[in-house]
Amino acid sequence: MSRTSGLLAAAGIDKRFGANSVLRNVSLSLAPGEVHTLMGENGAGKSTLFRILAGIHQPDAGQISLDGAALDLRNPSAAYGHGIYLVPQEPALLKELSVAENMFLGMLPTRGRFPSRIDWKTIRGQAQDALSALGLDVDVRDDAKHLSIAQQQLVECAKALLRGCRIILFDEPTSPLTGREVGILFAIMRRLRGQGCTLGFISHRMEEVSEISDRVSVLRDGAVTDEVGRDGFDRARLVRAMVGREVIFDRRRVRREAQGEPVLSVRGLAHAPVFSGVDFDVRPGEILGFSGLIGSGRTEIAEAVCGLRAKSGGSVMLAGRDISTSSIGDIIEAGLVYVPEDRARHGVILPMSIRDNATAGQIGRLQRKSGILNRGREIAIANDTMHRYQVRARGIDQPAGQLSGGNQQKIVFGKWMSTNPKVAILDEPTRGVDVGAKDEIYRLIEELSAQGMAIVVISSELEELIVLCDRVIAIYGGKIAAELKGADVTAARVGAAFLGAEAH
Amino acid sequence: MNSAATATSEPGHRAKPRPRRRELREVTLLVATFVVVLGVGALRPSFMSFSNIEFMVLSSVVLGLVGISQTFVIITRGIDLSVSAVLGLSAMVFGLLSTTSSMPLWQVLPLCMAMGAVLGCLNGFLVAWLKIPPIIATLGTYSLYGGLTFIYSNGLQVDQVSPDFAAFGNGNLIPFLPVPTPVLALIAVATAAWFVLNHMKFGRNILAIGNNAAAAYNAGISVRRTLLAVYTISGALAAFAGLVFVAYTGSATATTGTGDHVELQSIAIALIGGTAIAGGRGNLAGTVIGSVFLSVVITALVFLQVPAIWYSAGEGLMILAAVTLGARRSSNP
Amino acid sequence: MKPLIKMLLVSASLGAMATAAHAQMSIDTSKTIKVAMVPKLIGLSVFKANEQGAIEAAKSLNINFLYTGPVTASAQGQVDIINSLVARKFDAITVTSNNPTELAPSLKRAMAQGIAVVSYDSDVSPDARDFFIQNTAYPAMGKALVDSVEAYAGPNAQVAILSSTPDAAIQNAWLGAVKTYMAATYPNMKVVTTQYGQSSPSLSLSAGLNILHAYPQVTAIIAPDGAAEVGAAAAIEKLGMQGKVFATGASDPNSIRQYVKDGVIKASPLWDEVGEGKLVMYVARLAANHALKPDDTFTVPGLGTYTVNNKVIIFSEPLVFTAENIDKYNF
Amino acid sequence: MKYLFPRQPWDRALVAILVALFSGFCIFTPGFYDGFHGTLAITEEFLPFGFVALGLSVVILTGGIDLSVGSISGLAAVIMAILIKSYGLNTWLAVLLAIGAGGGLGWLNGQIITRLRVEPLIATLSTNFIYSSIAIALAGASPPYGFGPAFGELGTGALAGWVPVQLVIFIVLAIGFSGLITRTGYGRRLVMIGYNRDAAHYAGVSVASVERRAYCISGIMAAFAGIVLASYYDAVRADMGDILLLTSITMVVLGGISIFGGEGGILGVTLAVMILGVLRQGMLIAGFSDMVTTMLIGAILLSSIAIKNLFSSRGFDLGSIIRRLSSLRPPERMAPRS
Repeated sequence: MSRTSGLLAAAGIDKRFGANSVLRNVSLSLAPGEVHTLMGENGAGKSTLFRILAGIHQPDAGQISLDGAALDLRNPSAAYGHGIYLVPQEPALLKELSVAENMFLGMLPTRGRFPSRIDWKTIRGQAQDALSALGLDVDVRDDAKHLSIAQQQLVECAKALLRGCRIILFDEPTSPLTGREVGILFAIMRRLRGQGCTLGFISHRMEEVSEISDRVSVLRDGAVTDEVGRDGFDRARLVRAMVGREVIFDRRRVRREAQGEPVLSVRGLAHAPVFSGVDFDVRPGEILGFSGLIGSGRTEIAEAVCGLRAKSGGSVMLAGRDISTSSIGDIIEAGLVYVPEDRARHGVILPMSIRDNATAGQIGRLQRKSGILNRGREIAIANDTMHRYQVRARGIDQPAGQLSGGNQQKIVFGKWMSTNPKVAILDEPTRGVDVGAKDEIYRLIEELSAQGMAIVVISSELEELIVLCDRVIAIYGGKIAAELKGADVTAARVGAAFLGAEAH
Repeated sequence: MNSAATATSEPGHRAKPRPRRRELREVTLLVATFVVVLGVGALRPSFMSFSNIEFMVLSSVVLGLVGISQTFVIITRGIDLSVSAVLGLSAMVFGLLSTTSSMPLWQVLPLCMAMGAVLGCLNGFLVAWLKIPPIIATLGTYSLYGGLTFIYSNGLQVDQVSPDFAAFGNGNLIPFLPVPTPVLALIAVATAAWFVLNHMKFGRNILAIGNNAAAAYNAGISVRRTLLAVYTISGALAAFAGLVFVAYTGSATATTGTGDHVELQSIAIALIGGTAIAGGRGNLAGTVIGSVFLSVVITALVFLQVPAIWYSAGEGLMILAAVTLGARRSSNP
Repeated sequence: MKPLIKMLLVSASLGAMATAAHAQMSIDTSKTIKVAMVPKLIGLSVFKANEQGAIEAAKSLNINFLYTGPVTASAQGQVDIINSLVARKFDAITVTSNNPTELAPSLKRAMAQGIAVVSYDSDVSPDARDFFIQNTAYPAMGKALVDSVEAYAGPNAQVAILSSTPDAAIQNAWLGAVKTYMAATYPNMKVVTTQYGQSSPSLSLSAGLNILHAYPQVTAIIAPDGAAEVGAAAAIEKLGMQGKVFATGASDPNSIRQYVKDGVIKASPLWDEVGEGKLVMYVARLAANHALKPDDTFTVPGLGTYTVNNKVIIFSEPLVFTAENIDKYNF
Repeated sequence: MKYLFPRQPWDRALVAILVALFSGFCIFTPGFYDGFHGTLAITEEFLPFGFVALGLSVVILTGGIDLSVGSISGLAAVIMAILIKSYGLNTWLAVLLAIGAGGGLGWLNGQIITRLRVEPLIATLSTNFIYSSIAIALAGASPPYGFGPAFGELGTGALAGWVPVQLVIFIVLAIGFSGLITRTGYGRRLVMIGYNRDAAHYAGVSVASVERRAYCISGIMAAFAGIVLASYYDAVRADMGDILLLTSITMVVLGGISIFGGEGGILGVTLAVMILGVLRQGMLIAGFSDMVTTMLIGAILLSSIAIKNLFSSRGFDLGSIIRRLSSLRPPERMAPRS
């Protein structure tokens, strides 16, 4: 652990991926004992910059230096050698291997000469100690596949410390975490900072940024647009630096008490042990919030309602029709859609064109009797999506993978909305989305609701639920723990539902 | 499919200590083997005779050796279809050298294994450097190496091998211990493979790559070199299996190995043994017992007077059963 | 013992007759012709022995000789090769077929283009070749196999059959002859099982061992296939059952020499593959010269006089290899 | 018809290779060019591989594989032969039933893969063993042969005396498959599954049913290839399909269909069928032995994928070739995202 002070600096970094210029002449320096946050819109190049600092990517131009000495980071292990460690957004622990082995991956200690055996005892002991030091109570002999994402992130922190790394970069660690988990992570970050570590941090959440950061740098379109110290934090200024314009975001929707027959009605939905006894209704024009921790069963419930996941019991009625046993295709056809939270895995098919992606939810309708697709309608739908959601692209035949994350998200949104659903379930619609795009998405949701669509928003962000929803259902342990409506939907009450749920 | 959403415990404390699921496929297989031996033995007592049991074990050695290297390759999410061609070439080289030259066993053996290693190395290069999917890369080299065997043999075949070679294939290495040398060789190789996989860095790197090659690379493991080594070992072991084959049977033709579909059978026993085709997890003991099990079942079919044409169907059903049973057990989160 | 001795005498006298024959036909060898020999597959020594004889004969017959075949015993592979030979304008194609019917269309096409087609060893459909050289008459082979079993395992022998594949034409013809002759001559002899070695040494050995384990009453194995006979003999030797179980079959002497000397195989009928290769070239030359009629006789120097009977030429009576004579043959 | 013209660089490269090969053989190999009809008739020797390759393409587009095509074609041919010879069925009815049987066997593959959730590689490896056992059992000691001249036209006949029937059928089927994949809803779903099965599932595609149909199509094409072979040889054998698998996979992969699914098209496969067929027949006529040809096909398979991997999505210009060859770092696959 006898490291240098650890001033990590990048100067004049350029990076291109194929035809995409991701970083242009970016300079950044991370000082020891500070938490330096990187903010920016999707596609601004934040992750790429961190990956370059961690040796995963190599810059096309520019220089990285540590305490003034130039570094050649040709691969991640070179970075470890200099004490630099990147905690990825989605920790890549090896599922079938034990936690202890994961922590020592690539540096397993051995004993004996030839054949030198792996020293499992030391590994287990040191791994357990390192986790205990971070306050994580996990059996290190357990397979990594049994850990939650939050646990995995803490294991990643412990990995960094085990490698003697004093410069730890966190690539958007908090987006999959709940508030309580974020608290634990921040406590650990503070402790590391106190020990003189250099910490890099990426986040979209303004509260988190102001809570933890000592310094913030803002990236826009691959270039640094602003850098502020702790005393200069100003929400409006940071947002302006990110999006390049003023954004008003303390907007609040007029809450309505939707009337009329429920368009979606769920009774006794169950799939032990994940969730059970789930009853709820949604009415046309209503925005219903689903709050809950990751792992509370909210995503599973939504997927079961939409036919994406098996259920052991219960009924789902859509506009008076029983769809509990229908296939996903039929459910979409009947007017219920689920917009998944994991865009890259479930939402967009990167190598396919915008046209193919935008029409992917309604292939059945585009088919003529002969089975041949109606090309004209496909083009019309794709153009309409491009236009309505203001997708920035060369044309509808451009592969979706060439677009920025925000534009991909718009196509995902448009893909399901163009099927003209009666009910839409949006799972974390703003996850990993920057402030400017968030605002646009809120506006879209309200617009659709005003047109009479029933919308369910699943979110772990308190603010989002309060800004958007007419009614909020709190899910805990696979059950509906509380329901709030009308004037009850306040920060205090929704927050209490979280806390109340946790008290169980 | 939805693994991202299945994490249910919170940080800081574990809801319940999870029972650590370890499927003990090798135990299941061992029990199944005994059941078959006892069951068929009850109907046909000669099935349980020492010589028949020795034969069943002995006839699984060649496949077992190839199965071990195939297990390593499958752990890396790969597959090696060229093993049968390497086996055939090595059998031919070994057999012809033993009859046409006066090279002693201890010279021919390393020579053949080195040749197998070189051929395996080419596979590794194709997979690790040129990024050719393993199934395609080894399909291509299967044709190439098979062709080499024909060119090398030039239409000749091996009908018998010199006595010391034959002794290697049939004799007992240790006097008074009634275990034939090939079985000892298999036990030695299997033990070494187990040690490498569980107690050496190289073995753990193989597992790490099978789990997530990108993460392994980021952790400083040289993915390409490890893959190269795995395919090289696969080639060397296949060549060794070829030697055992010739020494045991005393014969080799240009279609040895490829004609017997050793590549498919070695994959089959690895899967029967509980190795996951998706990589990251391997069961060496299962592979070895799987090869014995396969040989026992096929022999049992003979004893039960099932017509010979149905043996391969039995093999197919067995693979299906093994794989579906495995899927049942591991599909629970 | 009797039938075997008789048989040996017959084959010996046949050889004597051949050398005594003088009537020699003059063969027109003025023009060089291209003749191909297509075995079932390349890489088997029995076919290699044919090639050895053919090469010798080709020199004296002014034949431009080519030996080519598929790498696996597939009819499709042979068809591809035959088609290419047709395109390359060969004068004669000689072939031992993996399947009598699958080769027929392409051979007929060859004949339509004036190419002489001679089949040997395994026949094709009669309308798809000019002449067929049969190794040895099927009944004779069946008789030789059964007689060698009777000679060493007695008339009450329990016989196991180890063949190549269920649909191997020539093996099935021999086995048919074996069963007919057995039923007629030794009613107490019984076939207890039929297994297949797929012409693979390892599978044949496994099948042989399986037979010996699963059918302890077996006293003789008839394995009318090169790999199968070796497998059966190796299995008997491995289990130390020399003298209790006898193997016989159809394999070249080099493959079984060791087993014949060890006494596992006492007598194994085949024919002189090298001589057969010579005869194939002679018939190919004659057919290409249009000098042979469907029913005819001709003489080959060093081999003897042959009768063509409805386009079929029988090469010889079975040649039975025993410990005494096997060292005279090297193929 | 505009979409039939090769637009992908890979397809263009294949066209160039085909033209070069064909003209090379015509010029340098005596006997290869045998009049217009004679040269066209060469296609009869390899189009059964092409039929299998078309069906396999569909399966490989979903990211799967079908190792049982060989035994399906053998079994289907045996079934047809038995229906004709032992049950005296009308030839064409027997053909239809055999193709149906092939579809059924493929459907069974699909059931095993989707219902029992067995990897396609393993599932079809197992059924390959099972189907071939059944075929051998049905075929018996002397498989039937001789199905009459009308049936023989399928494998060896020529329309108007000069265009082989097989070639006509192949072209029709290739156009049909191309349309199926690029123009129909089924094809769109197929490609979606190949690229990203989860996303296809979330978009309402019934992944399992699309896959089942893919294996069914593969089985039908394999059975058809078996029947064409039966017609060509006027005989059947249980193992007559064994040689189909490796070459057909090579054709599909050389044709540019990614073994991981999603990417590629039928035009490339059609070209690859022609290239490998012409190459094999040309080499044989040029006097190369069977094994050299087999080795060469293996080498082509390897080099084509290696070339594709080295230069994929980077065009074929010299600069990129040098860059790729000089850099030994693993390609950065991850798209930039922050």
